[in-house]
Parts: sequence; C-alpha cells; structure tokens
Amino acid sequence: MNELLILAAIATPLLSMPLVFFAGRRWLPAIATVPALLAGLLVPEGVVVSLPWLLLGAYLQLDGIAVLLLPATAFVWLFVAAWAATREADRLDDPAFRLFFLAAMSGNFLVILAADMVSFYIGFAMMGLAAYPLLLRPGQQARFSARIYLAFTLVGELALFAGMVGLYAASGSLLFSDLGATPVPGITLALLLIGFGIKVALPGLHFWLPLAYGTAPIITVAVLSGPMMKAGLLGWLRFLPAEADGLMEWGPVLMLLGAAGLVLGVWLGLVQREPRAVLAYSSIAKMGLITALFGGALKSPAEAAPVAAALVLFAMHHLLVKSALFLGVGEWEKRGRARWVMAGLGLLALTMIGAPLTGGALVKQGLGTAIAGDFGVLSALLTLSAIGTALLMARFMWLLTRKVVRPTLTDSIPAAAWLVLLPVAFLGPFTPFVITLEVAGMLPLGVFLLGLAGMSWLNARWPGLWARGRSGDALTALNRVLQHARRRLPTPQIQYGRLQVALIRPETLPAPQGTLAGPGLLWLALFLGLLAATLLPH
Amino acid sequence: MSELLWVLFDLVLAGLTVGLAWVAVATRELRRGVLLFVGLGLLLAVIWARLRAPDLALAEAAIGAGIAGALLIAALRDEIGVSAEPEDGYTASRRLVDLGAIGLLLALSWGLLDAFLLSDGVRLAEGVAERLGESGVINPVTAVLLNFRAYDTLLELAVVFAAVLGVLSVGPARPALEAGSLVLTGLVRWLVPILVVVAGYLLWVGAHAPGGAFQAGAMLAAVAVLLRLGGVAHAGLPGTAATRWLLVLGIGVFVIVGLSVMFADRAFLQYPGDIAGVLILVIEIAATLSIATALALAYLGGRPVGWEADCDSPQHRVNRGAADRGGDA
Amino acid sequence: MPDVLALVSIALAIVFYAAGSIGLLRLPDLLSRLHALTKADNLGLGLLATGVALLAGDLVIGIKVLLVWVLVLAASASSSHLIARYSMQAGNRGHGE
Amino acid sequence: MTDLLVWPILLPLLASLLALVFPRRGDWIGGMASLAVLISAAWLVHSVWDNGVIAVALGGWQPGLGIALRADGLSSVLLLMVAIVALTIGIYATRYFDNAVVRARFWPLWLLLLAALNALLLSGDVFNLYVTLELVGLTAVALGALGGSRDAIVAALRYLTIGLLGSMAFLAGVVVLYAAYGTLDMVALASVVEDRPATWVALMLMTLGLLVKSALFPMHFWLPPAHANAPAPVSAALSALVVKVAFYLVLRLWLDVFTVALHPATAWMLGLLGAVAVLWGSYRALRAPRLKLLAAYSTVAQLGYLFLFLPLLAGLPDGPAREAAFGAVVLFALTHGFAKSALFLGAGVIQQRAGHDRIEELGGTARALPVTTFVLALSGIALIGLPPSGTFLAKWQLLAAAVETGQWVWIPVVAVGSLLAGAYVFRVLGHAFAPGDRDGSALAAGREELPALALALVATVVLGLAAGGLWGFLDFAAMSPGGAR
Repeated sequence: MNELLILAAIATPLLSMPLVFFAGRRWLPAIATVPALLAGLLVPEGVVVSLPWLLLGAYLQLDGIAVLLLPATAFVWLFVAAWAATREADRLDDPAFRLFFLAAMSGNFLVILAADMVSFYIGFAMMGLAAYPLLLRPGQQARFSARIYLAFTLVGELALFAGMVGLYAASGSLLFSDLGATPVPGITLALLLIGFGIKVALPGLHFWLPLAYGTAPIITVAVLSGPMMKAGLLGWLRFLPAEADGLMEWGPVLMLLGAAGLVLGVWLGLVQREPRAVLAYSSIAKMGLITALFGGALKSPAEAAPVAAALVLFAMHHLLVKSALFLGVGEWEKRGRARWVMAGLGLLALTMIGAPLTGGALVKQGLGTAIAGDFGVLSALLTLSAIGTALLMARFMWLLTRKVVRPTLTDSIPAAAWLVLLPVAFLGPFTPFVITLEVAGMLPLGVFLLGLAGMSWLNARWPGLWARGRSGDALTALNRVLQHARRRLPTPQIQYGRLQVALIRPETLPAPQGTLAGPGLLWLALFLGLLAATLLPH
Repeated sequence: MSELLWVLFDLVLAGLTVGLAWVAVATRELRRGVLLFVGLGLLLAVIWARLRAPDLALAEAAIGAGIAGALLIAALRDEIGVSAEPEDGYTASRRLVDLGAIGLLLALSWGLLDAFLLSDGVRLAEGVAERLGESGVINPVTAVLLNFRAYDTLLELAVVFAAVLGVLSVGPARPALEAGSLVLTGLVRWLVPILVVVAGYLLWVGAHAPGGAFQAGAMLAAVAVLLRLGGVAHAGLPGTAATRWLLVLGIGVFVIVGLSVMFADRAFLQYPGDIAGVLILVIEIAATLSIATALALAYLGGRPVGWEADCDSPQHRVNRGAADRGGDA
Repeated sequence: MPDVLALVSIALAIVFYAAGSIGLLRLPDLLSRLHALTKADNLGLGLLATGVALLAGDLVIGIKVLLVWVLVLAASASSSHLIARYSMQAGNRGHGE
Repeated sequence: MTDLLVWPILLPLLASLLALVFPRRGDWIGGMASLAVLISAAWLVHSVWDNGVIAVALGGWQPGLGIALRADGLSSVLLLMVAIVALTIGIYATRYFDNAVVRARFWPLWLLLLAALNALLLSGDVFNLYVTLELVGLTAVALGALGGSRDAIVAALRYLTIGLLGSMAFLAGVVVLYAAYGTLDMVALASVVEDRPATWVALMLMTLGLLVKSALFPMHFWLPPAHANAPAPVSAALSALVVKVAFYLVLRLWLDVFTVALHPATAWMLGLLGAVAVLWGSYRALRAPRLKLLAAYSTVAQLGYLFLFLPLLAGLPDGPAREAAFGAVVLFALTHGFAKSALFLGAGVIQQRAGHDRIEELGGTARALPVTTFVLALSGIALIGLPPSGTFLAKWQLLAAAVETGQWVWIPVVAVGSLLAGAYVFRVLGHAFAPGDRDGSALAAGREELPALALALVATVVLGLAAGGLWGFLDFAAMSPGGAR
C-alpha cells in the first residue's frame, strides 16, 4: 500500500498528462498533487520501492530527507495549482501549459523520492526542461529570458549527466547508498558542482534567475523559486555524501562560492526597483547561504549530519515561504495595495527574516545550534545573511508600498488558496522546537524596521536616489553581446554543388556554388585514410 | 602464334575500352558522350564474348548498348538549351574526380591481384556443373539465374519494376513523334515481325544455350522503340489496364510459382525436379513480357495517355490535370 | 578450296572496309560520306559474310549469316536515307557546303 | 517453420503488384499488407526469441550455391522496427496524400520499399545484399521525387547518382571478395576471410559504399535536400529506415563477417567521422530555417552517434561490457528510427496545416496543434537523449564504454552534440509555443496526428522503459560465426 502510494505520487501527474487536451480540466494539476501529499503525510519513513526492470533499474525511497520535503513540496504545488485554477487570466487554461506543469510536478516529486542516480536525473531533467515552456510568455523579453534559462538548464543537465557517468565509473553502482564508499574524482565533482550550481544559482551561474523571475508567469515563478530550486540542494546532499573521501578540500570552495552568492544577492537585490527582482536576488542570497553551510558540512564530515538535517528544514521553510511570497506578489500585481494583501506579505517577510515567533526563527535557531561547534565563519555568515535578508525584505516591502498598481481583479477565490498557504508558510516546519523569544532573534526584526525607516528617509532626502537601481545585472550586457553575435554569425553556405557537376550534369544546377575542391578532397582523404587505416597494423 | 595474336587482340580491346570510357566521360558535349557510351556498350559485348560469356554479351548488346542508348538519346532530345560550355572551376573538380577514380582503380586492382594469388580456383562454377542435372535446364547461366540463385533474379525483376514505377511517377510521357517517312515505316513494318520471332527464339533457346528472359525482353522492347520511332504513339503497348497486368506479371508468376511449391513441403522456390524445366519456362515467359513492358514504358518516358484515368473516384477527377503536371500536396 | 575462297572474300571485304573508312574521314560533306559508308556496309559486310559462311562450312550457319547481312543491308540503307533526308530538311544541299 | 523468413519480403512485394493493378484499392491493400508484415515480423522475432538464429536455404540449394536468408537478434529487431514504422507511416499517408492519383503512385513504390528493406535485413549473401541495396535506393529515389517539385526532382537525381556510386563501390567490394574466396555467403565468408590485401580492399570498398548510403560526414551532403524536399511520409521513411539499414550493413560486415580484418585504427577513423558528423549535423540543424531541413540535418548528426560506437566496440574486450555497448547501438538505432519518423510526420502535419514549415513562423502551433507539438517535444526528447527515451540509455552506455576503454575523446563530443540537439529542439518548441493567430481543437486530425504520437511515444517511453529485454535478446540470438560474440 505504501509502495503504491509512493508510485502514485509520481505516476498520477504523469498519467494525467493526456487528459489535459480535453477542455475544462483546470483543476487537474491541483488534483494530481493529492497522492504525493498523501504519500508525504501518511507513508512512514524508510519505505523503499524497487523497480529493477525499469531503465537501468529504478529505486524510490522515502528517507529522512524526503519525508520532510515531499509533503511541503506537494503542498506548495497543490496550492499554486489551486491558486491558478480559478484565475481566468492565468495560463492553466492552456492545455500545453497544463501539460508541462504536470511534467514538472512529476519530475519534482521524482527528484525527492529517487534513491538512485538515474531516477534522480530523470526527475531533474523533466523538471528543469518542462519549466522552459512554463516560462514562455508573449513578448521579446520573456522569450529571451526563457531561452537563457534553457541554455543554463541544458548545460547543467549535461554536466550532471557527465558527472553521473563519472561517479558510476568510480563506484560501479547507481544507488546513492553506495556512493559514500568511493573517492570522487575531481573532474566529476566539478561537473556536479556546475550541474547543481546552476539550479541553486551560484554566483556566475545565476544569470538565468533574475531574468526568469522577472518575466515569467507568477505561478511558474512560485514553483520554480520554491520547490524546484531546492532540487539543487537535494542533489548535493544525495550525490556528495559528506562521509565520502576526497570531498573535504571542496568544502572551502563551496563555502567561498556560497558566501560570494550571499553578498552578491544582497548587494544587487538592494538596488532593484521591481519587487519580483528583489525576491529573485533574495533567493540567490539564501541559496548562497545554503551552499556555504553545505560546504561547511563537507569540510568537517564529523559534524555533517546535524548540519544536513538543519539544512533540509531550512530548505523546507524557504520553499514554502518563497512560493507564498511570489503568489502574494501575484495578488498584489492584480489587486494593488489591498490591505489584506499587504498584511499577508508583511507576515511572510517577517518569517523570511526569522522574526521571533515565526517558522523562520525556528529554522534559524536550528541552523545556529547545528553549527555551534567550530564553524566560526559560518556563524558570521549566518548573521550576515540575517541582516542582509532583513534589508532585502525591507526593500521589498517598501517597493510594494511605493509602487502604484492599478487593480484589475476583484474576485476572491484564488486569494483563498493563498490565504491557506500563508499561515503554513508563516509557521514553517512545525518541528518540535520550543518557540523561545531570544534576544538574538530580535536583531533581524530591528534591521528590517530600521531599513524601512532608512529607505523612507533617504527617499525623502534625495528623491530619485533609488530610481537609479538597475534591473538585472550582467545580463543586460550579456543580452547585448548575444544580440550582436546573432547578427554577426554567418550562416555557413558550404554547398556541394560542384560534385554534381561531375556526377550528374552541370545544367541541372541553378547556379554555380562553391567548388568541388572541398568535398572532392574529403572524399579522397576519406578513401586514402580508410586504406591507410586498414594497412596500418600489418 | 595464334595464342600471341589473341593476347594482342585482348590488349587492344582492353585499351580501347578504357580509352573509350575515358573519352565518353571526359567529353563536354553530351550528345558525343552518349554516342561514345553506345560504342562502349558494343565493345563490352565483344569483351564478354571473348570471355566466353555469350549470355552476357547478348544482354550487354541488347540492354547496355541498345535500350540504354535509346533511352539516353531520347532523354537528350528533351533537353532543350543544354549548355555544353565548361564552367569555371570545372577542370579543377574534374581533375580531383579523376584522381579519385584512379585511386579507386589502383586499389581495386591491388585487391583483385591479391585475390587471384590467394584463390584456389574453386568457384561457384564447379558447384553449378555438379548440380546442373537437377536444375531442369542445360544452360548453366539459366540454371544459376532461374534456379540456384533465382531469388536474386526475382529481386532484379523488382529493381526493374521499381525503376519503371519511378518513371511512371515523375511525369507524363513525351509527346509522340509524327509519323515517319515511307522508308522508315516500311523498315519498321518489315523488322517488327522478325524481332518478335527473334525474341521468342532467344527466350526458348535460353534453356540450353545463351539467351533468356532479359535478352528476349530487351528485344521486344526494341520493337516498341522502333514502333515509337515509326510514329506509333502507344509503341505497341496494350491499354492501360492490360499494361498494368503485364508489368506485374513477371514478379507475380515468379512469386506464385515459388510459393506454390511450398505447399509440397519444399522451401521457397524449390522446384520439384521433374517439372523444374517447365516452371522455369513459365517464369521466363512472364518475365520477358514484364521486362519488355517496363523498358517500353521507360522509353515512353512517363505515364502513357490515360494511365491514371481509373485511379481515382469521380470527385478527384478534376484535379487530375494538376496532378499530371506533377503538382500534388 | 572453300578456305581459299573464304580468305579471298575476307581480304576483299577488308579492302572495302578500309576504303569506306578512308572515305568517311576524307570526303568533304555529309552526303558523300554516306555514300562511302554504304559501300563498306553493303559490299564489305556481304563479302565478310560469304567468307565466314564458307569457313563455317555449315548450311544452317550460312543461312543465318546471310540473314544477318540482309538485315544490316535493310537497316543501313534506311538509316542512311533518314540521315540524308534529315540533313536535306535542315538545309544541307550537299556538294562542298 | 523457417518459411516465415520469406513472408516479410514476399507479402509487401505481392501487395505492391496488386496496388499497381488495382490503383483504387491502394489504401486497403497497403494497410492490410503493412499489417500482415507487422504480424509476420512479430512472429519472426518471437521465433528468434525461442530458437536463436533462423536460416532458410532458398530453393533448397545450400548456401554457397544458392542464397540463404537469415534472421538473428539484430536483424529481427530491426525488422520489427521497420514493420511498425511502416504501418504507422502508411496510416498517416492515407490522409497526407489527399489526392487519390498521388496515392495510387505512392502505394506500389512504398510497398516495394518495404519489401526491399526487409529483404536487405534478412539477406545472408553479399551479392544479394547488393541487389537489395539497389532496390532500396531506387524505390527511395522514386518516392523522394513523388513531390514533383523541381527541387524535389533535383534532390532525388542527386540522391540517385550518389546512391549508384555507393552501390557500385559495394559491388566492387563484392567482386573482390568473390574472386578471393569463391563464395558469397556471409557465414561461409566469415569463416574463410583472412587478414590480407584482398580483404582490406573489399572491406574498404564496401564500407565506402555504405558510408555514402548512410550519409556519414562528409558524404552526407545529398541527404538534407533529398529528405527535406520529399513528401513527409517519405522523408520519415528515408530518415528513419533507409539510412539505417545501410548502417546495419556496416555493423553486420564489421562485427560478423570481417572481424579478423577489423583494426582499431579503421574503427577510430570512422568514429572520428562520426564525431564530426555529430557536431556538424547538429550545428546545421540549429541553423536550419525549415523544420524538415532541421530534421534532416539531425539525421546526419544521429547517424554520427551510431558510428561513434564502432571504435568503442572495437576497443572493448568480449564480455558483458561489449554486449552492453552492442545493445546500446541497436537501441540507439531503434529509438532514432521511431523518433525521427515521428518528427517528420509531425512536421508534415504542420506543413499541411500552416502551408509552410519555416521555424521562425511557427507561432501559435502549440495552440492550434497541441498534439503535434507534443509529438515534436517527445521526439525532441529522444533526439537530445533525455530520459526516459531509449537514446538516454544508449548514450549512457556510450559514455560508460568510453570511460571503460579510456577513449575520453568521445565524451565531449557527446556532450556538445547533446547540447546542440537540445538547442535545436527547444528552438523549435520555443517558436511553436510563441503566440500566433491560429487556434484549433485539441486533435486536429486523428489519422495524421495519432500515428506520429504513437511513434514518438514508442521512442521516448516504451523503448526507454522496456529496453532491458533487448540486451538479453540480442545476446541470445547473436549470429557469431567468425564474430567474437
């Protein structure tokens, strides 16, 4: 029964894909999440499903990580789908959109449940690639963003695939549980780093993120920033077990990259003018922190286990909050500064920064406890992240109050879905931590309030100061380069017309094109080469 | 002495063949090339005769030089405004192709030389001679073509069939020539019966002497070519329905004979020894008719008038004009 | 005796063929070249056929060879006629043009 | 029992004759014949599964004097693929050719092509192989010219010429073989061939001919115009089947017949050409302005992958790793066969509905033809090599074999090729999902869209998920006369 439920979690969205072509199935994606949610809530930890005949042998497992992530992920997918289902203007009325929405959903569940590399990769690829059509929207800018996303995703998936082959060659097994025993070659590690680094938007690999978050439909961003992005972290946890040999020296590398991401995200986020963009850079900052913490775990394998556990909780919290935030932005875009929308977003911002009595405070506390040992640097990073996030959220809220949006909608049904998601996100992972009112927890709250006040003051003092902030960073430049390159790249016009001059008749050709020298020489070379190759050994 | 003379003759023959082939390819005027090609076919027929392969000599003369030449000349007639002027870069590319050809030739010679050094001389021929008695015919070539390796021949008939299907699908037939002069029509009237008789003779004699379906078919096709030149538009072909039947007759009879022996618990095409000769003759007659029809249609250069009148349901008839001009979906 | 006759006949045939070929190469215009050619075809082939039939010394083969000669006669006469006719229609009136 | 070998050849051959004689019954005759071929192919696979290699001496004459037909795992699996693809394409063609006159021209040629492909796959005699190659080539050319446009006829003529060049080279090789060893039967040849000049020259000539036919770079130039200008059902068959059987012969000759003469250097050279084909074909596909041209260039690239396996197979010692790589190349060929035919059929649907197949102007296709867009996406997944398609598994084995043999060179080739494939597939999808002015019902035309969908699903889902059995089957039913397997 449990096994069936786990299978159903992945199979239901897949099998309901053909149904999208029948009209009036807007609730289909929401319903398809139910088995996953049930599996996450009802199935006990440790259940394994073996399908040795499938592909290279597929194994699913609800382990300690999945038991936390699956319900949260399913929950988010359910409410995002429900939120969009009743909204006329959103794209769930497009069968193709629903199709890829379901594919991405199924892939996401598979990533969480996979116990072997190939299954994980399948889920990862399905999720990543299905998101591409979900990002598409009318308009040049949206097309460009989607294409950049696709390019990064393809590179990432390829790197992951190559890394996987390397791991397989080293360990001889596809199961994650067998990976700890063998040393991982450096090149493989680098490939995995790139593969997952793109998903978690490490600095340098992050270009796709602000673009995509800026232009995509809000439901896509909600699932992309929440559950799908966490697959990167999950990948690291699965593929690079901290106890494996040869990973220790990579710890500092990851820490450094993570710290850079944190700084970059905060820095660039603060100068954005669009609420979505602020959230996008906040994601980069948060994933930077996660990366740094994971690097710390790799560096000291002995204390890795509690860090990893705390990271998973952290990820679970972040995926709930980020999705809810983006849905809230969607409400805000449609309704303007309605009082209840602003209140809800404010609550989410509070839990994001880890204000006391929120789920955010809980996970931060958990992280703080886990790295209490000799992770001096990490503690500093954690504090830095707290301050940075607080500032970003202040910027976010401030932008929301400043920007004028003309309300276009008055219906309330989709809002209900958001309002259900909201408290769950606010209270976070519901772990049996004791909610304590710590003085340290007050720090980000103070920064948040101070930031809001400071921004208002600065704006009053120098009007227009914040208007100079840019949207996006290196991407604008990249875009220019790409546009330029597109114009400059010639389409190769190598024609083999002359070969028929010799072979058929010159008259049948429309016009002389090129010469035969190329193909003729190639043919000759091929001929001589084959001959030489046959001669060589004798 | 006479041995030496023959060697000399062979050398001259070989040199002439290579030279003629070279010139035929190298000439820049297509008409010249075609005429030289016909000459080359005749030369090849002589070579086959010298190699004591009269069957091949006959086939080469009839098909390689005769029908193929007629086809090429007919194709040439359709090409209006063919430019014979060499284009820039043509020489360079030609030289490269020449080089490639020479390279291939050298490699081939090397391989063949080594093959002859290696070979112990045991070939298919010994096996054929041994089992000839069981084949139902006396001519070893016919035995190989219609019995030992009959399957190859079946597929070769299919190749001819494919070629004619291709011809039929590309476009309508060339317009017929106007009626020829008195001398020409007189000659045609005089030659046609003789050629038909010769074709029948070649077919019949195939069982024990050089000859057979391909040669006879080519001879019948020559009748069609002559008729067409003499101004007979349908070139002696019957109505379209009958022509369709004639086209498929060869392969059809072949396959049906091959399959019907399987009811007697034999392999495909395993003729019972006592009636093998009769079966082979039946197949050869059918094949001759099909080959002749196919070659005649190829000479017409496309679909004869009214070919597709019975293809479609009435509502599509209107489109046929467009389809005949080669346009379709 | 028949051998000698055959050899003589073949030798004569060679002479006719040579003359025809030289004529083909040397004569100035199409009609005169045709004239030379038909001589070679008709008489040359006829003598050759006689020689070969004599050498074979078999009546059936002799008749077959004779048939070949007759067919070639008819064909070459007709085709020469056609070529000449075509050339006339194309505006060639012969004699040194 | 062994008679069942002749049915896949004779059934379509007879049907082709009937389709010519009864032009108005073409759909019916063609459909029934395709179905019958499918049944006989399935039956054949089943028998090979039960008994291993099946052979029949035609005419009752022992091979050497007569001709033998043989079916082993490799050929019977490919035969089944041909039968399935042909049936679906046939169903599609009844709708695609809406003009009964053109359909009357299509059916005899189509059935003849089917017979020729099956004859080639089952043949056990090198001269007979030459005849079947000619038959395949001629019917393919005639089918390619069926469109009737000037471009199509010029491309078909070029295809014909180059095809003849290829078969002539093959025939020359056969001549050398016969002169040296006095037999044409492949099993007999495998046991007598020696490692000496005659064999090298024969092998080289035959391979050269087959390279032209299988359009390996740099001999690929004839393929894109021919495949892009033919009618969609024909393009599908050309790309999915006709090119594939030439590669099958390369595999058959090198791994079964000429094993003794197979040297790593030769295999490396073909692998290098394959690598260039992968990169060049993918790049040209990315730059192609038309969907069918893209599909044609993608065929060039995908055939390159097949040739990449040769140096790996040559480098691997006998054993499970080599068997895995051998299974992978077959799986790759099968998946490509299904995926590429699906892609061409999808392109045909778009071309007929929109009046063109220019990629830049595909906007709105996703809304107007969702099923066809889905087909494009599915076959794209198989072309890129994403899971769960069969190509994914094949590429996995390819990389694993490259690691195993230390031939690291191929890994970046596969990587870049896959990236380019991803780029060109998503380029199409990106344009297809762009908004346009057309809108349509979910299923525009069942008889056109469903065959394509079925093929795409087989490529992407069935072959990937159920590929496990393939390895066992190939291993069990290997011919292995002189071969190492």
